[in-house]
Amino acid sequence: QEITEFRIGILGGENAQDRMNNYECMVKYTTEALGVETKLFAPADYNGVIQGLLGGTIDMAWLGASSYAATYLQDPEAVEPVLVKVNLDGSIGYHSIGFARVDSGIQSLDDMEGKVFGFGDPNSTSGYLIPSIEIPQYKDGITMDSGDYFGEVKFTGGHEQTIVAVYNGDIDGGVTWADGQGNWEDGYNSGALRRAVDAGLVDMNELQQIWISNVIPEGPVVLRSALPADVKATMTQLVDELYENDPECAYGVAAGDTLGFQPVTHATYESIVAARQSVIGN
Amino acid sequence: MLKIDALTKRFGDKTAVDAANITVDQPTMIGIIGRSGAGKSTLLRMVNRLSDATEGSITFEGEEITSLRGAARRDWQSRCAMIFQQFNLVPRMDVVSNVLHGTLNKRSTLATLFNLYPQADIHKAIEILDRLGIAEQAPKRAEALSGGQQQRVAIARALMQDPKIILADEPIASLDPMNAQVVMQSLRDIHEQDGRMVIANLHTLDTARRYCDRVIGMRDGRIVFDGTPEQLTTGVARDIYGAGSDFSEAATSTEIETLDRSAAEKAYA
Amino acid sequence: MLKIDALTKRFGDKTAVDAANITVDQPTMIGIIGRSGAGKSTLLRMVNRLSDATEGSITFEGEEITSLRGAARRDWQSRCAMIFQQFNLVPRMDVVSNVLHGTLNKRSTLATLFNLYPQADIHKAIEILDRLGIAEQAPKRAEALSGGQQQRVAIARALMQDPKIILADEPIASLDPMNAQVVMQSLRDIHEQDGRMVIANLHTLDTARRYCDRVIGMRDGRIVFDGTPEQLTTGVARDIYGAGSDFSEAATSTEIETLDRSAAEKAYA
Amino acid sequence: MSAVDINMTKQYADDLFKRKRLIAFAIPTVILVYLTYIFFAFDVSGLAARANWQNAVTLASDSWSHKIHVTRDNRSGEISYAVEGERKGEYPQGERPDWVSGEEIITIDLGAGHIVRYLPENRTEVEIPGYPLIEVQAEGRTVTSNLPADLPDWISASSRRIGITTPEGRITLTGARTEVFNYFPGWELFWFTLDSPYHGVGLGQILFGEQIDPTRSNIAGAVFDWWNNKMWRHKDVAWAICETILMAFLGTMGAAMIALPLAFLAAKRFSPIMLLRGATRRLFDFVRGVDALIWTVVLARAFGPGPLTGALAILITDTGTFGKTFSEALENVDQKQIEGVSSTGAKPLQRYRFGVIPQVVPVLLSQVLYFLESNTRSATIIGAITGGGIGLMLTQAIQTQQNWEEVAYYIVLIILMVMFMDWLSGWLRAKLIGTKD
Amino acid sequence: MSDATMTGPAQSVETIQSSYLAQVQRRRLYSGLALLVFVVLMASGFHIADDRNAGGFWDGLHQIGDYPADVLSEAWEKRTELPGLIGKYYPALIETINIAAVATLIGAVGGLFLSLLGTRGLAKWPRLIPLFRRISDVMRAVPEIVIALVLIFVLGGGPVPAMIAIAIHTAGALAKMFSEVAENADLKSVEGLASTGATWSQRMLLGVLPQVAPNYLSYTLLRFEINIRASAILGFVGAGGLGYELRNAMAWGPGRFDEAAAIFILLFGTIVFFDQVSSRYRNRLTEGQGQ
Ligand SMILES: Nc1ncnc2c1ncn2[C@@H]1O[C@H](COP(=O)(O)OP(=O)(O)OP(=O)(O)O)[C@@H](O)[C@H]1O
Ligand SMILES: Nc1ncnc2c1ncn2[C@@H]1O[C@H](COP(=O)(O)OP(=O)(O)OP(=O)(O)O)[C@@H](O)[C@H]1O
Ligand SMILES: [Mg+2]
Ligand SMILES: [Mg+2]
Repeated sequence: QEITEFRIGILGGENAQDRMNNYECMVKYTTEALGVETKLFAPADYNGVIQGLLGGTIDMAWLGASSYAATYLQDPEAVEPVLVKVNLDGSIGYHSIGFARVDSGIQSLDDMEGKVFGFGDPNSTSGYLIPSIEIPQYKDGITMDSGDYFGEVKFTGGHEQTIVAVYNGDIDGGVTWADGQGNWEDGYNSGALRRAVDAGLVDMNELQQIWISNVIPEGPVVLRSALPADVKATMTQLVDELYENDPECAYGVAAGDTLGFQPVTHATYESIVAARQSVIGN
Repeated sequence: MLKIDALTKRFGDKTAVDAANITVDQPTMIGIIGRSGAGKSTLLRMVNRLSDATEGSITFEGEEITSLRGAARRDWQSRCAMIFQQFNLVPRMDVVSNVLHGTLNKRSTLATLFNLYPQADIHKAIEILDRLGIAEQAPKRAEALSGGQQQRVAIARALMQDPKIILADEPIASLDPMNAQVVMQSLRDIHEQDGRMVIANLHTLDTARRYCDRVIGMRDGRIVFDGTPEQLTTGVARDIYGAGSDFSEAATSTEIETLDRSAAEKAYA
Repeated sequence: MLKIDALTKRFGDKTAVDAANITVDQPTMIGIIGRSGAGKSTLLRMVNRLSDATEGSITFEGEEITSLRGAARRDWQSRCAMIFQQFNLVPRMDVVSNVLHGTLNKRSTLATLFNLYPQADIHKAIEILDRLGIAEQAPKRAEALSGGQQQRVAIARALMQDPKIILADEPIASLDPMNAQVVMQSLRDIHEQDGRMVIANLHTLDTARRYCDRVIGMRDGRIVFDGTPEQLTTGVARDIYGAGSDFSEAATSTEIETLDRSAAEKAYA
Repeated sequence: MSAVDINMTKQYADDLFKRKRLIAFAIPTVILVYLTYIFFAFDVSGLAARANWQNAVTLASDSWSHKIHVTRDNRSGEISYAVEGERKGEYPQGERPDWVSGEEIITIDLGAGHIVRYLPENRTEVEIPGYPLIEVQAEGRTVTSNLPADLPDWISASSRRIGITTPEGRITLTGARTEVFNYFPGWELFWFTLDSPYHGVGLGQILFGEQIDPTRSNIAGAVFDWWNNKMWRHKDVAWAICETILMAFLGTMGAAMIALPLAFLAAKRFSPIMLLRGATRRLFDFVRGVDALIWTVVLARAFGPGPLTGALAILITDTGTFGKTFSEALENVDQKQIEGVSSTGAKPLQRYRFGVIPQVVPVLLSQVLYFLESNTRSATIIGAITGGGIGLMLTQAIQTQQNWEEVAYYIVLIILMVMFMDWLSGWLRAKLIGTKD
Repeated sequence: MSDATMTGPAQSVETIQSSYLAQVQRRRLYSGLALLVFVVLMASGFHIADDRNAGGFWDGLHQIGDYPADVLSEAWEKRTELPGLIGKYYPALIETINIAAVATLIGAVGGLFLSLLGTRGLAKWPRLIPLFRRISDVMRAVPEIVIALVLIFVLGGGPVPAMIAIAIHTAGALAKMFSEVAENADLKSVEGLASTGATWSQRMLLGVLPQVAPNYLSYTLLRFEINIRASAILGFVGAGGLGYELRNAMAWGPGRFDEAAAIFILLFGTIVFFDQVSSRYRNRLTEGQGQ
């Protein structure tokens, strides 16, 4: 069994332009390792990558946990998780953060009653799946149905959009992801808030945290199951050793400081799959 | 009353009207004759201010006309009605509305938009139509009328303006002899009964002779004749039309008998 | 040569051609006259097999025509050229291409689809155009030509088929008298010089009289007259046209002098 | 006319005008009512409140200017200079902008007397004319300053972060770092990034001057560096534009080629079998009704992201549109020409070729060319969904909400691209059909 | 050449033959070349697109039905819920239609003014004709998505940015079509009105609009049809309405495919419905003209 090209999908939404550039070293290594042409694809949203993996038009991608669950639920045979990113402190998780404007007077979810609440992308783990399960557990009477506890529940389309929407006052509160380490004023050490601060998009003085989730496992790097075994092995090894061989490249691929990747299996994500199934139903 | 002084109009190189001088002291019915391209239409259009003069001036009752702009110009146009060869009505609208267009200058656009004409105006329009003998046509669309009827609607529109001067640019050129007669008679009546000045471009000598008090002849943009119909001899006419001795007056005639004769002649030619 | 036997065509209830019998022994120039709706076009269309006969038969040199199908029918059509009142050319193509359409039946489909004609055919087409006096128009688009020229292109297309019979359905009806004369003369020449049979529907008596050897009169689908031009008296003509005693031959005429006369008459009317 | 008659006519005219007035009032009233409904349904009043004009200003000024960041990392004390604060725009080691001076004390001159000084031990001084000197000290996570309690609206301050916005530039101070943004007009690094030897070199010198990079000739090197510019990525942009045009071209032409034979099946003249005709027409209606948007979604699963998917989506929808218009054109063909050709004994194919095609070609061609232009616009949007072409680049650049100069660049390119296609299709139309038909 | 034949002495048949043959050769060469260029463009274009696509054309062809099959089978399983879902998304549909309707309305008014101001013989300021023409060219060239995305940034999400974006494009597109009609309008009645001292707006209102109204209406209806599609697709990239719901429903994937199906049905039905209605009205409008 031979392959003629190798296609890597990049989750869009967060400046895929730069990601494309960041992945260029990865393309070089892959081409060397596999001896076939390597291409990058950045579909417009999470679903684009999911569909690509399901349709067999994308061979490898770094998914979010919920996106992986979506893929798994549609076709358990389609992809297999191989690696997961390790944070600087050795953990493999992050948090979903609920936040609102300081001047809105919203201190916690209690104040959000009747207000407009914003999710990100429906396939996002921290931007939709986890908060939609954990927020109703905050206290009795909270549901995520629009017009029930919250005045309205919206999808902004992505993390960046959520942050800007809250900052602009389009919505009263929203959720996004962060590692939960470091300072709130900096937008934590990494995550969507930090990127927004770095970009000069928001002033964290004007925002405050109103909710934080339990730890969410980082999404896996997945390979399409139908790939030849040797290709899978080569690629797994390549990504696994990327940090050791070229930290600069690993920084780009992992979108931030990392200790590299470690192997992972489907078992890690079973709870997420169950969660997704319970929220969306199947 | 009306004084046209060295009025000139140039289109590029071409001088369409060349230093025309006309003085009119009292309401008169004036016919302007001349062959095609002589500058008759251009002259009338300058008087109505549909086009600007290149040089010279027009003065009406002491008021300088040529320099009017914007609202003042439109006000002058409302006092100086114009009738066209092709009637220039709004064909898809009914006759009364077309007549009421004569009052547009007095109405705001908004009022026009909502058809807010005072009832008095509507009644007046119908009375004018009645005077011209076409009151029955009032509710019809203009395009449904015969040429002669349409021209009378145009005259009605002119009367609706209650103008001091009526300009008519070959008002009967697209009409058959029967209708031509009706239309010319209407203009003459208006002149006589209301005492309005009428200036009509005519392309036939006999019409000018028959209906006008004064005839002006133009050739190549210049006024080459200005006098009473009696002074308009065949020699003068030859001069105006720039024709040789083969010039036959009948060729420019539209009177009913003359026409038939000439058509028959042409058919045999 | 050509034998038409009890040929009938019905459209629903309407019998357009009613048991027509015509026998032609040698190449003749035949004119068919009759008023509008008499069935002239329908008859010719059946002969060319553009439409099917309801009953009866057509035989040409012993061959039964009415029953031909598919390729055999097309082969017959290629031997029996047709000229139409509206020329029926392809207006966006050049004149020579239009003439070359006369060879479509003989050439392979594939080559013609790409406009690939043998050089000999192209030369012949231009020679035919020259014979008809319009060789200079060869490279122009058909739509750029005058009506008379277009009809001559249609004749050229017919000649290109090298046909035994030329059918012409009111070939001069949309032409002015000058062009009508040129076109009829061309058809006559073709008949005389090439010895081809020509059958032409004509809507005027005098054309039929002047150019044809034999005239057939139709009325309401039936053949009511078949004879020489001399036999075609005014009485017979009245009968064919179903006209009363007010029938004047000039009314159907297109000859140049007659026309002028009638126009003059009309002008006096 | 008698007095009675004329009064009747007057009465009639009055009624006529009443009716006309009613209509004249009714139409605007209906529209007004509808717009009022929309005003509330779209929450336009709320919109005015929600609209963020600051964003509009940022967008407008960013789209024609760039900023240079001078950043001090308060932990390491390291100072970096970068265009737009991006890694790709960093000044090479040892270089810095000429409005920055000093070694121990870094003085940043923002112009018009606005001066920022990075002092040792994470202290910062900001000098703004007409305002007392601002002194800030960063310690660990907090910042302390001499700012009074009531602040002008261009300063925001808390114990953790201070932000100062002036017309000359922006300053943010947090415990972790101190940053100054200095704004300049123009698109910096549009030609060459800072690491290229050709940066800041005039055109004349590149063309005629002596060799700058010993390994490459000036022109080849300059073109290469420009083409591979990391900030503006001209190569990717060019490819994206080509991809977009390609989608439109393949989609439109493919659709025309498929629709033409099918249109014969749908035209009454040429397709005597009612059932077949009806089926073809319903097929056209179906693919057109489903719309490119949904086709894009359906096809993305089968073909994955990329220009082919977009092209196929356009192709399928337009097959329906073309099928409909082509078959209408075919039904309006002039029978005379067909008959003329048939009368010579032409075979069926020849009849279509000479009797039908010459008549319909101008209509079809102008349709196709018109769609080529409008599909270029569609391809921009479809690309944003399927992941291909300039549309994706634009949407993503907008999503980052900071690279407005890139957004402006893409917008200009897209407009030029569409205008070019408009011109091209008009030119082709004139060439192939003749200017006016 | 045609000049020569007109004026010069009659040419001999031979020269005509040879010059015609030369012309035919040339034409064959040109059309052959054009065909070749076209075929090469199509083939290489397809090849490039295929190459730059994630999945190949031939590999993907057999799974073209996968996604619809997934959606339809799930929708079929839950068919009893479909009517309820259609009801649930009905407001989104109304929003999409409203966006299209308002945009068409505003765009048509804008297009009307641009066309009148940019048409020779009608323009209020004849010297500014090129300016208004360029304005409408640019408005026509800007894809809706560009304006919509920028406006979403400034105004926040919702229907208004999409509405403005579509209205701007509509104004440009209609201005072009309108001015083609207006160019052929009969100016006699305009002049007649001018001679009575009517203002520009009165001349346009009474002299031009009655003439061009049927064509303008017909074009506006056609545009409405197009705008419904545009508004749906803009929803997909961030503005509100049915497109937004469709994108979310699709993102959820299995489990909510019944929702996707309901939205598909709504969208399809709406497009077909307005398409049919508007084409019937358009035919009637332009027919009335012939009489
Ligand atoms: N808009 C224009 N641009 C250029 N030349 C013009 C224009 N209008 C008129 N002319 C020229 O001015 C000359 C006078 O034209 P005008 O229409 O006044 O003649 P006329 O006496 O009314 O003739 P007719 O009997 O044909 O109406 C003509 O030579 C005409 O070609
Ligand atoms: N396709 C058709 N379907 C129904 N009736 C037809 C058809 N073609 C001709 N007819 C009828 O057959 C009759 C004869 O028509 P035909 O065209 O042969 O007359 P014609 O003598 O050529 O008249 P014209 O001088 O008007 O061309 C007419 O009454 C016509 O209405
Ligand atoms: Mg004149
Ligand atoms: Mg006939």
